[in-house]
Amino acid sequence: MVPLSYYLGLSAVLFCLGVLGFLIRRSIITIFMSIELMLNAVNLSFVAFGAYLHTLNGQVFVFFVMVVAAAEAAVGLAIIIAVFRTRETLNVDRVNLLKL
Amino acid sequence: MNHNEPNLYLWLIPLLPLAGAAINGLFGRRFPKKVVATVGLVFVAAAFLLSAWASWQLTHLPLKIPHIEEHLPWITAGGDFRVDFSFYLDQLSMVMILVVTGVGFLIHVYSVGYMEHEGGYYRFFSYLNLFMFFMLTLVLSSSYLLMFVGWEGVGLASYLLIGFFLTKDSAANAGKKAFIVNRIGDFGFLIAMFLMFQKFGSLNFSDVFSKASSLPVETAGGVGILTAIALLLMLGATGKSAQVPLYVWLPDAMEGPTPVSALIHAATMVTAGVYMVARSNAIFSRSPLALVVVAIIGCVTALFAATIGMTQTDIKRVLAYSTISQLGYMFLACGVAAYSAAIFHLMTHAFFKALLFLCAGSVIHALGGEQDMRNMGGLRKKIPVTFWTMTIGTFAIAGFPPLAGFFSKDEILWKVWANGYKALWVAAIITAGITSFYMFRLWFMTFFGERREAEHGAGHDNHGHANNGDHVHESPLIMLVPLMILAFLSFTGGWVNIPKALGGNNHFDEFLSPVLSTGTMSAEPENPSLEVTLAITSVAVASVGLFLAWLFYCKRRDLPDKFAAALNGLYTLVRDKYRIDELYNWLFVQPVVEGSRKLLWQEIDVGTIDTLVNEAADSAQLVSNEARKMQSGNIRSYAGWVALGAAAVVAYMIWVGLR
Amino acid sequence: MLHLILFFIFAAVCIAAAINLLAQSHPINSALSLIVVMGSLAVLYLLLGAEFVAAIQIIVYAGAVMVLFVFVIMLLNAGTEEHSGKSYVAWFIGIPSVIALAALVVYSLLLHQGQTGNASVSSNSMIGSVQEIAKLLFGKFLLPFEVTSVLILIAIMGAVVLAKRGDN
Amino acid sequence: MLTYIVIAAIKSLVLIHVLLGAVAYTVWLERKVVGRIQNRWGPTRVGPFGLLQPIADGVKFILKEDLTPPYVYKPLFILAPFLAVVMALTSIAVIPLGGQLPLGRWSTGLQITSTADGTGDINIALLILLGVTSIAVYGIALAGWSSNNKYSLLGSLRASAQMISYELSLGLSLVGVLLLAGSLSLRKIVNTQSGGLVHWYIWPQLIGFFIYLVSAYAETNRIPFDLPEAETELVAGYHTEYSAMKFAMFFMAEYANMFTVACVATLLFFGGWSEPWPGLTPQSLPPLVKALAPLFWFALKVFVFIFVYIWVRGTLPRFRYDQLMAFGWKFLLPLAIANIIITSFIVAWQS
Repeated sequence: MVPLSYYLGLSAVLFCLGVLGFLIRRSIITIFMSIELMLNAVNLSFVAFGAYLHTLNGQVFVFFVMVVAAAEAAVGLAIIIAVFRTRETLNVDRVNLLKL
Repeated sequence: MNHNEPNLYLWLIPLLPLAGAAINGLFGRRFPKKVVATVGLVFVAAAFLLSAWASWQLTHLPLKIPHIEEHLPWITAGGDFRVDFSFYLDQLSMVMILVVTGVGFLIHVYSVGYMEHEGGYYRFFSYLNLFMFFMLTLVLSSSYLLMFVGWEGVGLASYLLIGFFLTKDSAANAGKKAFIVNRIGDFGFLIAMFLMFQKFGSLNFSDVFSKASSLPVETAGGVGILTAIALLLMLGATGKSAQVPLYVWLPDAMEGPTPVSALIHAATMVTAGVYMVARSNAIFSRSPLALVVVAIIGCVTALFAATIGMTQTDIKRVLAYSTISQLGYMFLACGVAAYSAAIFHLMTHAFFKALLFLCAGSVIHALGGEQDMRNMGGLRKKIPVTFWTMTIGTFAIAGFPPLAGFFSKDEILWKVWANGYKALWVAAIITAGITSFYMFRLWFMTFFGERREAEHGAGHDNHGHANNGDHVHESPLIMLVPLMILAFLSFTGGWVNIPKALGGNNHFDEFLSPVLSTGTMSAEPENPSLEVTLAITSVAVASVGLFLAWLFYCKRRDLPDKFAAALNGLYTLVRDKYRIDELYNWLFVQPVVEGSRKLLWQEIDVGTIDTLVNEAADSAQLVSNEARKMQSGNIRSYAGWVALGAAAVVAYMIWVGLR
Repeated sequence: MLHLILFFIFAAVCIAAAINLLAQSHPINSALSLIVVMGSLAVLYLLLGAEFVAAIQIIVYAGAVMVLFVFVIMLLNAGTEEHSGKSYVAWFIGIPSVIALAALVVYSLLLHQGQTGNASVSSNSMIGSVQEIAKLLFGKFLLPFEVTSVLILIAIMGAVVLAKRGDN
Repeated sequence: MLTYIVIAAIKSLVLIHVLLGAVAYTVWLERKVVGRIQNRWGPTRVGPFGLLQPIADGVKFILKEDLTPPYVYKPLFILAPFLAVVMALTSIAVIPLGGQLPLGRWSTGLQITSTADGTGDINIALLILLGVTSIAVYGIALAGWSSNNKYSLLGSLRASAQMISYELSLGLSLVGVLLLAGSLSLRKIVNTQSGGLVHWYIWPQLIGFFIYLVSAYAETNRIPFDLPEAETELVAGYHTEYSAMKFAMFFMAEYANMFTVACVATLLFFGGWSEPWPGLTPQSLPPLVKALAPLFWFALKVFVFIFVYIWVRGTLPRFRYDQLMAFGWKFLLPLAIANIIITSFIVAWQS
């Protein structure tokens, strides 16, 4: 049987990789994917805790996280498209001003 | 509302003019002048008719007096503070609403003609109606607070109307002066209300008066809260009613159109102080000290203003000082607890002073805006109606029987004497003589002798006509009819209160006596022969005034100048209104202005506050200049900070867990 | 034992794919790496007895959200990312912080390892987990569930408004 | 455990081969049927009735030069067809083809993912099916994008948009059946329909079936929804640049998907492997044949469904792209939601 801490450790590593991705990547889309990675990492710990505590609440929570992630992806990608249209770039370092 | 009482629709009386003001104010710009005038007149006329009806009901039905109609709750606070929109009708307020709506209506009618050629016609009528609304609120209110609303409201309307010719600097300044000087008085009124609430727990007239009546009289040794309240109320009254020391705004207020001077600054608003003191007689009667102060202020004002009036050359300013002087009479009456005499004089004064102002307006109108009496003369034939009505007004104010002024002034003089204030009586009788002198001076200078051309240039040009008026013309009928009605009233107005000593029955005093129960001091001895003697004295003094005026300004035209030369210093002092304005300027205005400039502005504002703010801003900028590097706009650096924060939070949590 | 082996296999795949996500310079490779991460996570969910979540993970994340990503990458024809200036904050504050974060979490896990047991399907109690989740969602969590539906609706409208080409 | 794995592996091998064979002969069938519809013969030369044609085609695909155009993004260009075909074949794993198959001492379910005794299967088979279908988009999307060709890209963008859109109504159209059956397990769903024609869910879920049918055609990019590979507009769509075996893989994926879709339709709406009416299978058959009889029924139903596929291809014209999207979002999706609501009310009322 797999100890809970393994899952949590994996979750933490994935989360930190997500943060790292946010820090070192420049493409908006990749940064966005890093965020998704972080969300997934958190989901894993939810499910792991749920299994550990023998409750389904963790899974329900994951469900909600997924809903929010889906909504976020829809809006976020729409924003990315809008940004790309006005600035012709996906490099976040070039998207550092609020006005054009 | 008490359902056993008939509804007199008192709330409509003030609201009708308000409706007129709203209609004219909101839409009047697009109306033709006729419509504006009609709206203005109809609502005031309706208010007058309603007042008359209510008065008839009050006097002829077995109503409970005072008749109080409560409408909406207005302010409720803290459980025991409650002021409603409720109206209060008794004999006193009945007289007041009749005077206000009656004279007010006549002046509205007059204004239709007088303002014909002025700009801002709708604005004028809107303000005038607004004034009526506030004035009626003032006199009909059933509590000091609602009265204060009217009090402030008439101040506002007065301010607006004094500054009606808003492109003229002097008019705008006069408006501001009136407003600011009135603030001082209002300050007293407010403090008085605070004290009243603190002492009586209510501001409603009924509560306050019943509780005040149950308190002992505060004699000189036991001066207490009632005296304080009374004196503070008197401070309010000196502001509103232009008494010493706060009278300075009223002469300047003559910058407004003449009907305004007649309505607001002669007949109605300025008498609000008298009304308020009379209304608060329950409080004043419990404080002899306050009464003495009131009497002295009134007497000093009367004499003081009368002397200034002798030297003025502007026709409206003479009348303005005359108004101040007459108001002083009323306060003198109040001060000797002869409230009904004060109200009586208030009423007759409303008639004849409105008449005089309107006549002066008619003269000015005829001369195309000329206000300087030195440039008038010989108008008797050219404007006969104005002349005759003005004659009635002049004789009335000078106190010749059987005109209105004689009875009211004489009653005051008698009451002063009868209450034992002999010194005040002397001052008052001198004032009466001076009054007679300056009024006839005005009369002679305006209507007799030869027409004197303008030596002093254009003079006051607040009137739309061409200035050099060879074609002096009588005013239109719509201006003359109010003059005639007011002349009639000035003639007969005194007959309602012919003293018993002269075979009358003091009807007016008895009518008012339930409200103005004169309390402790009305125990004057019945002495008809003395009363008659005093009356004859006052008529004689008035005649002397008439004679001197005739001598100086009709017979021997060179005398005034010689006289002035002989008394050069004194004359100049009086002509310059005792330099009170300059004194106030030096005493109050300059220190305030200089203090504001030097201390508040340059030291405190610029030197301290600005410096502090600038320092704060500079330091904030200094910090921000460093801190803003965090807000680089670079998302990745934001993420870096967030990561740092996350690490810190986790570290803290682990540390807490370990502890 | 089989569970442990599977866990290690898929955890390794997961981490490798996540690292690949960061390492790849082309966004589409990153996206595919992320899909692999999600697939591996789905397997881990299955190991944890969370069948429904595993299926949803595939359908929603891998099948919908990531398709959207790939779609946008294609639509914008996003190429390899250009090398612009470095963010010193990200490098010298962010990355040490991340490492510190990871270290702290691992440290705390090690610290509490003795107190935690195994995370696994204990019995058949989870067998009807779809029905159980449905009961929770439509019972205890009904209000949040309905609220998320509104959230989704708003997100749809927002996305439409944002992505719509303006008239000008 | 080991036995289970071995048996599953054997079942997978057998099934993949059967499936690939079926795919090959479906192509033949399609050419024949379309030929008949268009009043021509179709393939006749290779073998009797052209029966050897698929083999010839296969040989051709294998022997042709595998051309990789320049400027393609090579890793994904190679990955894409594999992804497509693997996903298509994976989905068959959870589909139960019949009841139990007694093999001497052992018995096993006619399904790769059945439990060891063959009576049960995984609970969420249908969800896995949907998940695998949704992953299948990547094959097409990546193929078009990696080709570095605008026709390919347009084709793949169309395909992915179309598949995402219709996946919704596809999934929702199945919910009605799930509500009636009360399970996500395909085996249980089939079992609730046993007892003849009248128990099939096509009758109470006629609307659901209609939605499923249309969405399934769109999902598999078949006529009338074959816009991603519309020859007149996009050459050959996402597989324009593909040749030889990679091209064949897309073909296989498409037909395998057709099979999957047909299987799901059979399982959910047509009673799966159960007899059209009870007692149709003669009792006197030997046990092994009797055990295989459900397989026959299943195959027959799938064949009918495939035939309808081809029939439609031969008769209907192609949609315009905006019509396609509007139809999916504005008609099918609301209809599917309404169907779910009505069905759940009826289910709630009956219980």
